[in-house]
Amino acid sequence: MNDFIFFFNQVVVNGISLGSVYALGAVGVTLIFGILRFAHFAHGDMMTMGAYIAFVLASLVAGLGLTLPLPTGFVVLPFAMVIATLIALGIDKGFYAPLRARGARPVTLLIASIGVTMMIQGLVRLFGGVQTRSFFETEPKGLIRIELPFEGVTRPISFTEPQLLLVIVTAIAVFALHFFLTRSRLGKAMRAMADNADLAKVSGINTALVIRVTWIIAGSLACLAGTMLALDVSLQPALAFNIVLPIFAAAIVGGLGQSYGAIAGGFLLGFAETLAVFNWAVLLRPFRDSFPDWFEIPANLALVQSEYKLTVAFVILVVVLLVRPTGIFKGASS
Amino acid sequence: MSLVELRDVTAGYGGAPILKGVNIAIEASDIGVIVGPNGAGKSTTLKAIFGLLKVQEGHVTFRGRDITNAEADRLVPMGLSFVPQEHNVFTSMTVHENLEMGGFTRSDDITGTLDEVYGMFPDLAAKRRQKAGELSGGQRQMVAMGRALMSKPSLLMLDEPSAGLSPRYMMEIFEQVARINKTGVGILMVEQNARQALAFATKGFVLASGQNRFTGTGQELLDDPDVAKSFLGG
Amino acid sequence: MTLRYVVLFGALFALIVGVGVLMGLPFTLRLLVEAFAFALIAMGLNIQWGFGGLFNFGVLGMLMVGGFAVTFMSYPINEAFWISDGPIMLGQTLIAAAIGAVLIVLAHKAHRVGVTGKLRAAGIVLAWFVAYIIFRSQMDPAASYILSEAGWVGGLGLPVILGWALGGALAAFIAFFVGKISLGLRTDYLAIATIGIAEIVRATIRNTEWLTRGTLTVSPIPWPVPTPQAWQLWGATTSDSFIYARAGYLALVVALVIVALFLIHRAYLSPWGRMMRAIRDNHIAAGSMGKDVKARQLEIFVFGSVLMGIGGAILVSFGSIYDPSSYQPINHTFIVWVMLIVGGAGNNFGALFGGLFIYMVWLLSEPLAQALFATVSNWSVSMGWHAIPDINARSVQMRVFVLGLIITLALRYAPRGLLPEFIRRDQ
Amino acid sequence: MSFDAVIEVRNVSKRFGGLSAVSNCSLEVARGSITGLIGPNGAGKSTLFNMVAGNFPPSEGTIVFDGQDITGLKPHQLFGRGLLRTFQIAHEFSNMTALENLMMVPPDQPGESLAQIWFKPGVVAAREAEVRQKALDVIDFLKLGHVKNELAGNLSGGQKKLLELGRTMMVDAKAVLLDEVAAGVNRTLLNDLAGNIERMNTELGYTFFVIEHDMDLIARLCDPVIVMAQGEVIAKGRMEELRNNPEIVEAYFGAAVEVTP
Repeated sequence: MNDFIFFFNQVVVNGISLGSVYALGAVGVTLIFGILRFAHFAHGDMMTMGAYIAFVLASLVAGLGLTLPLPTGFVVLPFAMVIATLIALGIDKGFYAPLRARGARPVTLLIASIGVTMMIQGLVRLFGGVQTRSFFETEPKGLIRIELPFEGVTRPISFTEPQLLLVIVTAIAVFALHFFLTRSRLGKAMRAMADNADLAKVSGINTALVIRVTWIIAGSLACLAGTMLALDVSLQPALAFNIVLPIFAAAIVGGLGQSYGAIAGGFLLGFAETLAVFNWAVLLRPFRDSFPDWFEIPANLALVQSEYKLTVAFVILVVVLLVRPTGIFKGASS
Repeated sequence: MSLVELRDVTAGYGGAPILKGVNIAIEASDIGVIVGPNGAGKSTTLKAIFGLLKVQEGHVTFRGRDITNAEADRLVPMGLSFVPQEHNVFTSMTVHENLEMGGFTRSDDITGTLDEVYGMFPDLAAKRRQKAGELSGGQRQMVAMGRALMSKPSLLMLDEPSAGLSPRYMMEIFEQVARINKTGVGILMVEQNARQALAFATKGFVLASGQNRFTGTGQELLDDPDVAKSFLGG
Repeated sequence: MTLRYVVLFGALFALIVGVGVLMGLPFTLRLLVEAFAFALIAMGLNIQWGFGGLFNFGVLGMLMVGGFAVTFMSYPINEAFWISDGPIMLGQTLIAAAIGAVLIVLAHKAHRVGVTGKLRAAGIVLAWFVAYIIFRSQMDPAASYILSEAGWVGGLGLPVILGWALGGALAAFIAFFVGKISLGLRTDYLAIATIGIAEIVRATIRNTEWLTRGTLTVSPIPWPVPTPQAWQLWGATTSDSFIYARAGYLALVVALVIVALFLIHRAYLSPWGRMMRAIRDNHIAAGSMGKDVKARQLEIFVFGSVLMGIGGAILVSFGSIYDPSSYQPINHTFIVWVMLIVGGAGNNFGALFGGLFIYMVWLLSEPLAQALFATVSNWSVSMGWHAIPDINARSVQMRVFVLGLIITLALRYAPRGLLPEFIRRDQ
Repeated sequence: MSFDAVIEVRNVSKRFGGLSAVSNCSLEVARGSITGLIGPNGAGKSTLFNMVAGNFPPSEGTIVFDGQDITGLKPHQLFGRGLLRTFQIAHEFSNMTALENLMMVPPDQPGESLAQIWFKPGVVAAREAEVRQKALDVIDFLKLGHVKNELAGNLSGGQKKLLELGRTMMVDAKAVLLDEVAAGVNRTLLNDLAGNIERMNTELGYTFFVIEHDMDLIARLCDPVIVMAQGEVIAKGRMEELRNNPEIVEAYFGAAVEVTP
């Protein structure tokens, strides 16, 4: 039983946390692709930037000496999301909108987003320094342990407070997005434009407004995802750049342009990664008495070594692209 | 004052112009039909009115107001509506949502208009929760027309509404168009099936190579042996 | 138009002379060697993107492969490995891999014996899984044995030039499979797929310690020309020895770049280039005009990758150290894109110019930014405020920002680059 | 004439998803003929054309070209057998000059192999001179001499169409599929185009299979004419005969609809 709790803590908790971050990022990527028809490569760094904004705000609040029931980094999130959104709108106006106005091909916008990636990376390191930081330098990181009332169970189910918050806000964000897209006028206009931009225009939908809304949602979700990731692990300049590829993989696996596909893709990849590096020998040990004597359980039965954790996402991506290029849910084509 | 008027419009996608000085005028009571061989600039004319490509010379007016190169999100509230030939429904959205998108620019209650449209196309009322992409070609065309009517237009422009439809649906669409016209909506449409279209047009425009070739009432054009010889296949 | 070439390359020459005067000859020679290596890499990307319209975000992978090839080829032989059981175990691993490969091929051919559809797909998945298990069962013990007995495999002790050639060949080999898998994809998917494959290559090279020493790094890697130490043995002073050695290296690299440029440009001006541009412009029409679009795109992808592999090998030999951890997308993929976009995609001289110019900007901006930051910091202190912390670490990030700004500005104001692709008119 | 058919379409069907675009079509194109294919929009003409041209395979049935089964072959393979096509919307290579557009066509040019370029420049140059001369001849034939150095993307619609036709003249084609050559071409240029097609047919022996909406052009060039409607072949004959057949006229041109405005 203890071994199964170990499995739960290792795989389920980590899979959900990682999947949530991937899902939040992939939704932003997929929305931008749906509306603007280009792969916004700078999305990962918008996440990092959001986390740094939250960090600065949290430091300011901590400087006031307030004690809060929740992690300070979490409390300041709404303000950080507003700032990140404004920056996202500025980036679009400064770098992407002029190219769109010229009728540039999507690939030109993709290259431009590389430029934006580099600018954000440069600025984050310039102002934030290159060292790893923690949101929990001045306050403890809450750990939640649930002891199970069974006999012989000594190991508790455990996860951290940021992980719990991450799952909660992801659920809220996903539901909010769902209601926005299916119920609100603007949300429907967004879906309409993602479906058929020309017809949306013909219907009198203000496409410039829809583009702005897209950046507002994508920017705030990026800030949310980045901050939650930084709360869960730690804050460093390469925070999200390292996971931008799994995020793209999640968006593509889910079908580019499909919001629900992106969420599914995010969780799929999150679990695939944690399952792939999990040492399955742990689950065999309780049964060691029932195996014949000559059978020795190997010390490590992980499918891939943990160094290759990130490559799991790419292998899945490549296989999906080969077998079903439109993604598991049918994706939009450009 | 005409409902919509094109004066010497020259337009194209950059590079060589496709329309070279086209003149068209439609009253609110008219069913105007543009016919002509492929590449004559028929669809381009509609797109030029709707600001979907650049008018290089000439003017487009709507009820006397200059709307040359105005954006669609300004034109729809003014009372213009356009049904493109292809890709004219939101395939991933339900029939109902498609219609809602047609009424996007309106700030008043759209339920009345929704009921009218469903009354006009009873087929759609039964399929209102179905995705538009799952419908047949004829039903899609109805969704497209219904969407265009949701903005309560005073000018409805249709680009080859009968393209790819079986004769039954074609007749139905034409009858609906005539009925819509009777409610005081001016019609301007492009048609490949020139004979049927001209038969019920009050104004016909034959374009060729981006220029007006013949203009007259539908019947005049049908009776004109020159028109018949060149464009109606004898 | 000719004037533009003269002015730009003239300005570049003036810049080099200026750097030489200010920064000294050894630094300038080092800069030029690396700049020419990057120019070669940019020319490779130009073949792929400029001629063929193929988006490759995996430049880094090709550079790493090239670097590995020259390390393996030219590093001295590790006796401890060859006298151990390592070679035998690796041989067994190879056999295991071959068995796995046969299984996979058989599973793919199952439709010949009537197994089709989902059953065949399941068979293929199973075959891959079994092949992977078989391979790992031999690979893992071999890897840990070699690590404990010999440290790592070591090199072959062969001439460096052969290592460069192997770098090109190995990059071509990998590009062939990458291309087979991904060239049918749309541009944006291709971008993600190539970067994904490059990351797999990076993770593999970093973690196969028995073969590459991973994060422990390999050095010193020999040079193809006499090293400073060799010149010192022959009696040159320390400072002179660096100049002689680097000048020798530079001469070799420049000669290589000139030969490559000549061959590539000749190909570009010939029917081959015409065909490739046609495929880039409109692959549907090119297909209906009898051109084998898929095969040709694969050809161009492999051709470009060869130059990247060689370029990566040159950089590693010159630095004399192979450090798999030092490879970063910004320094090894994105910068090459900046070079090509700024220089002019589709123009070989544009790629050459962009490669040289952007690398110089990249390298020179480091001391410039440091000087700038030091000044600001001193001023801050003199005003009674704090000094800027970690000036060196922060200031180098300035150049990443500048590079990003350059590429976005270029896309906006000179989308065809400083030396745009030219139109070939018949006389 | 069926004993010498260049193209034979046998019981071909094509479905996209649930929609049947072409159902059980059979037709033949005789050697040396200019065969027309007409029908209302959505009749399945383009789908049929694309299957013959190898753009996608039929769901059922076979396509035979010059006595050999070509079902499912790719366009570049069909090109090698002498079956060429033009496109309704001209597919020019827009960033290349008109002359280059023609010169890229001939197959197996030695200059398309890197090894030959680098090691046998003489062979490459000799062949290139021949190809250039051939392209210049075609340019003259089409009276495009004044735009030979213009980028193809900057040509007018009609000139692009001529260029497409010219590309088919760069090789010895057994049959050429013309997809709406008249679309977007003005009358004067259309006359040139039709004249060129006639000359290619009579002087050079080309077989043409033509989709067209322009009835004048069909009447002038094509014999026989095949009529498709709703995915099926409904008639075949000379244009005059078809025009006098009330059933055909109704299916294609449509009967006047009795709608009172």
